[in-house]
Amino acid sequence: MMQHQFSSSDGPIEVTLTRTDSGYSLAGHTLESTGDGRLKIRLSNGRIAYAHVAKAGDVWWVHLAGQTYRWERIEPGSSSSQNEGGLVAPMPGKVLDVLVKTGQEVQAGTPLMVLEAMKMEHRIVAAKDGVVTAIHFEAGDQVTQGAVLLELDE
Amino acid sequence: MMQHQFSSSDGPIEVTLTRTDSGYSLAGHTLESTGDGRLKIRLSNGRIAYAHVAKAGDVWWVHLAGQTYRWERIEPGSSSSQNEGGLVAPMPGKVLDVLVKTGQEVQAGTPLMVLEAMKMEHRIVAAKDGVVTAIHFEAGDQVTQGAVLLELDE
Amino acid sequence: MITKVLVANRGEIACRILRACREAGIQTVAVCAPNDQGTLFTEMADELVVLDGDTIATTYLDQEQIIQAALSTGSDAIHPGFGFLSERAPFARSVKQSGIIWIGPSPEAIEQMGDKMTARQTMRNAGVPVIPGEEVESEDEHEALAALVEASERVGYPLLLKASSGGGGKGMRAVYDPSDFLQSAEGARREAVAAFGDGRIYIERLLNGSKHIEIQILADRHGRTVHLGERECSVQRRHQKVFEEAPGPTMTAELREAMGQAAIQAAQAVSYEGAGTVEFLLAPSGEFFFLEMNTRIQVEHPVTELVTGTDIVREQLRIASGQPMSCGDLNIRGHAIEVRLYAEDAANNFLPSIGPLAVFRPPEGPGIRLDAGVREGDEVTPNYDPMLAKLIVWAPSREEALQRMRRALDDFVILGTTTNVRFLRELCDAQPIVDGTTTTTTIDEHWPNGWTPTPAPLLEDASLLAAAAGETMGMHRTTTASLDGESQGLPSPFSTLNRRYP
Amino acid sequence: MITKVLVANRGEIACRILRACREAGIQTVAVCAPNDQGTLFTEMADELVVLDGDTIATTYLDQEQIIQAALSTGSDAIHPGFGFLSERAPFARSVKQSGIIWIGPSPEAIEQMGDKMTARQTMRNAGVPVIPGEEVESEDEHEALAALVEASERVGYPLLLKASSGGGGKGMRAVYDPSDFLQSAEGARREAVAAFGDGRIYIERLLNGSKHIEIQILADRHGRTVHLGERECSVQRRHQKVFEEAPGPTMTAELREAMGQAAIQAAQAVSYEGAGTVEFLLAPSGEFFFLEMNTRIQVEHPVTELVTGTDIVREQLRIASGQPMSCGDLNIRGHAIEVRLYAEDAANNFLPSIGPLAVFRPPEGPGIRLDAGVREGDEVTPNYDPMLAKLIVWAPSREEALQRMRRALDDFVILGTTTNVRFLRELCDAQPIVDGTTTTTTIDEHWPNGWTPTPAPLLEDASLLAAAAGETMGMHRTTTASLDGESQGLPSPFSTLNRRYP
Repeated sequence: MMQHQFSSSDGPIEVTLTRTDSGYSLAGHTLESTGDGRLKIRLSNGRIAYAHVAKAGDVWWVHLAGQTYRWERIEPGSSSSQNEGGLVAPMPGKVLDVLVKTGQEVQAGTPLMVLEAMKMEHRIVAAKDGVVTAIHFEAGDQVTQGAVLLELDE
Repeated sequence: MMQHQFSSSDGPIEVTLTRTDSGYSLAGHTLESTGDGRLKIRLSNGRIAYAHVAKAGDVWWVHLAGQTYRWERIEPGSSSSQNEGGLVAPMPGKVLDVLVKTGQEVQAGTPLMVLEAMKMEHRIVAAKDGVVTAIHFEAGDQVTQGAVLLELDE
Repeated sequence: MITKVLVANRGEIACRILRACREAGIQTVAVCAPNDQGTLFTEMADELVVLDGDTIATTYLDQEQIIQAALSTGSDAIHPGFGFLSERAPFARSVKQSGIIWIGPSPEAIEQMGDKMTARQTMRNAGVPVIPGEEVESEDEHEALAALVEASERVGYPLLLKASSGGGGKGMRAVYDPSDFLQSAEGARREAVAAFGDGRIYIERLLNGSKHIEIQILADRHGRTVHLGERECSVQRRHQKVFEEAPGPTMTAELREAMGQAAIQAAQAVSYEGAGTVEFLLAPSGEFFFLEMNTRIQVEHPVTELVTGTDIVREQLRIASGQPMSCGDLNIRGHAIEVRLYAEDAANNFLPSIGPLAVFRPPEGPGIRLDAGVREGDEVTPNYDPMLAKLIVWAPSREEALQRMRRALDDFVILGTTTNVRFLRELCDAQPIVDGTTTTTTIDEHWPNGWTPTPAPLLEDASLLAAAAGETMGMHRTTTASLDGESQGLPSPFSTLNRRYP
Repeated sequence: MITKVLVANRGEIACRILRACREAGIQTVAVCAPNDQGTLFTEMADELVVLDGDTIATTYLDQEQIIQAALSTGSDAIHPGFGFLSERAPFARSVKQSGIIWIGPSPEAIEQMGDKMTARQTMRNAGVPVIPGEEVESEDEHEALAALVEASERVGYPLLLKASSGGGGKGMRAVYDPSDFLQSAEGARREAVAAFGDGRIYIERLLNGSKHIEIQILADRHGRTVHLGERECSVQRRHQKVFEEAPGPTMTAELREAMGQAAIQAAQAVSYEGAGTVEFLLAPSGEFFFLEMNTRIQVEHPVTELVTGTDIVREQLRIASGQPMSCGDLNIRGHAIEVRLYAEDAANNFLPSIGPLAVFRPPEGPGIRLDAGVREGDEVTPNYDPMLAKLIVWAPSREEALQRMRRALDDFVILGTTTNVRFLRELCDAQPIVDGTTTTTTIDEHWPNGWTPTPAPLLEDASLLAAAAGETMGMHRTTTASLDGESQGLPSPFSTLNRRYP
């Protein structure tokens, strides 16, 4: 399960991708990579379309069937999304250490997990006080960007 | 000084590049990278030309001013080139250890240097008996592919 | 004979001219401002002179420096393209005085046509109909405004204010109500002074519901002045053309001949040489009125080339060399449409936009021509005009050309910078475009509250899937091999963007 | 009316037809062999049916499977393109019997023209001149060869052996000396049996010094049969066309009219419908002789489209729908040249080559059309014809078209697979091409010992610099981000190649 947040004029949009055998799906559309930088999408109406994507700054640009969309991504590490409950991996990497246990009470600022990515260590820190309700990975696991690492309840 | 060997119908061609402020030179032509995958060449006659290059297998393909050239590279680690005197780096990397000294007699198979590249260690080994006449790098140095690491005389 | 041309321009028109010269076996010199180094046109010339300066005035408008560049490179001709120095008579004169061939009309013809008032007088004398109107000239702002108010009463409403030495919509205001007049006149004068250093304002009657029709002219030194038929360029947003076609969808053979002859008279009245365009307003009544003459090649020349089978830039080179033009009798065939691709936010009042052209993939297929000044990986900067390219299609009929344009715009992929490509695509479905009944106010009437894209919820959802999957798969990140141990970007559409991680 | 077309072909002609349908608002279905999945044309259709089979015979030539695909997708028409099933009368008949519109002539017309002998007889009856020659038909190889030797004496030398149901140079041999005859005849018969399952051989007098001129025909159900002028396709290597142009450089209006009328007679003799081509040999004497009729769209149709201002595929769709064709009177303007880009080693007897299209950057600019079936990143495999694309240019004159073609070929960048692009470029400088005096033996005469590229030592040295610098800078290596922790290639021209290090 991969979560991402994008901003829109109607407020943040939360996108939760479902992993399929060969790619991802959302709202009845399924997607796989073509290997040449495009994404092949089977729309929910059965049509096939090829998306070109590029990221510039925090914005994902998507061209699809004559339409061009810009989606500004809200960083998972930013305060607005960290309060949503699930704590998601800010980048793909490897879990080096899990510093808390299920049921443990934590305070804002408590380190929860250590992630290694881009040859650097990153500490995943609680943004608010709460209780750890679930831990989805253990040390040594590979995680994708956007993967929900653990869950925190107020 | 970077050496590469390419094969041609007239036998191997040895190419020794000279490093310039912004690129490389050879036979009066100078070259720099454009940053978009092409190479900008000032030909010895003063004209500017842009080369597209790509490597497929061991062959470098070069398009330049309407001509397309194929240059099959002879691997520096292969026996044919290792006998030329200089031992060149088979890939860019970092010198981890120098195992011999200038003047030292070595036998074919003696490890001379340890190189780290592509996250792996590679031992540079003497291909024949001889005497180390020069060592161009020390531990910790970065080396380019084709850089002459040390020299061996029979 | 011309053997080496210096192109005193940039972007897509410089590319167009440089390619034509190369095909003609003529050597080329490009000049560029320092901030244009590495852009497409600078690589197309045999030689490049980087001008010294950091503003347009000290580079592309620096007459002295450009003539010096021509002399020092041994260029025997200068092609000015459009904009910049193309209609500056003193520049044309200096070029000729330096012993260099000027690829364009004489300085005198530029002067006579460059000034709207003189042009009107010349046209009236040549028997070409002109719109009711008059010019106001005064150094003093207060006096000028008073005179403008007086003149407005004689011309009548609605009216149009234009900078006398203007172009490109600058210093232009439409006024429908006398109570708005003063504010509009002040604004127009301010823009005119700022843009052209010339505060003269011309007032003319605004002919609403009219079509903007222009006639392409070619004249050589061997006694031949011909017209290449019309272009209709009615579709404009903020007085900037955006959709141009040839032939005009409502044109008749008789009207074409009448307008063509009027244009030839206009050209002959100033002993015109080379390529030029005579612009007319075509009123609903069928009457047409002279607007102005552009004494240079025009942005929209490709539609004329495609329907008449000519190469206007090659003809310019021939004419300037003293050769007769090569084109034969007028032979209009099929239909061509050009749209101008701007880096602008059409949904936000056409505000210019900037950014990287992270992906720039033009459409492919028969009957499609792209005159571009950019390529994938370029950065759109605020330094120059936001026009990135012109997309032109040709097809046997207008209906097929519109179908082809729709397909081409759907296939045009540009990511990283906001462009008007979707606006252009939806424009192709607007009823006045489909019917060919466009006028200069079509866009304002069709989208009275401004344009916003028609929603496509299915695709919007799917695009979110693509963005989220792209993020998950890390499609924006790539680490690359080293140059002498240093980290160095490799060619990838993504590597030139940014890396979010420290 | 046609609402959904299944395109029973692949590569560039499938792309050409699919784009035309899309512009016409017609839905499309592509069919492909499993090893063609992911190639360009398969992405252009609204629907894709992957055929079941691993040979050409069990996929693109599987009539039953293709008709089933049309029926199951609700296609109301089939466009066969060229090659494959395009000239198989039984297929055309089955398509029609299945209630599907066949975009092409009637099965009877295909039969009458598909067999060279019947075609010659039909033409003779229609008063169209044919070359002296005769056909030999025998199941038994020994008998057939004996009959061929006899016939060869009647026809005279030099002569040409051709497979009766052949095409594309297969089963074709030129024989100049009787002592070579037997070996050539055996070879021709062997190839004919292998390629077409039909050992009939046709012998005709070889008219050396002749031009290959063909006339494009269109015929609709509303009583109109017109010709669209000629193409000259004399320039061939191993009986494969490689350089085609329109109009013919030595053509006169009178000869065009005579050949055009002969072609119309040929078409009318078989009640032809749709697009077709009548091929002639034009002898130095000015006499012309019927060669054969191709009852389908042809590879080189774009040069005719560009000089006549027609869209032949759109006309095919109209005609098959029962509508009148839309093209008007013949109006030939300017000059068009097409070259065929093959994956082959021109310096090594035109041997086909394979490999990745690591870089594939077509030339840009006005007057250039590319009909391609591939794109950057594709792999050229030995499975299909080595033609990658057709590069077509148009210009107002032949001289300008040749100039444009030279520039376009110089700018065409293809790396990773050997192509004939440099051969084509040097062909543009060959004197018979420059003069327009090409004949069917031009290439053999101009390069009697085979073609080798003209050396360019300066560029060769500079290319070594580029290769060595590329290696030093590691331009071929890139490591990439991960998909769910697994290492995964990212889009880069280099990442699809190989990585030499373990």
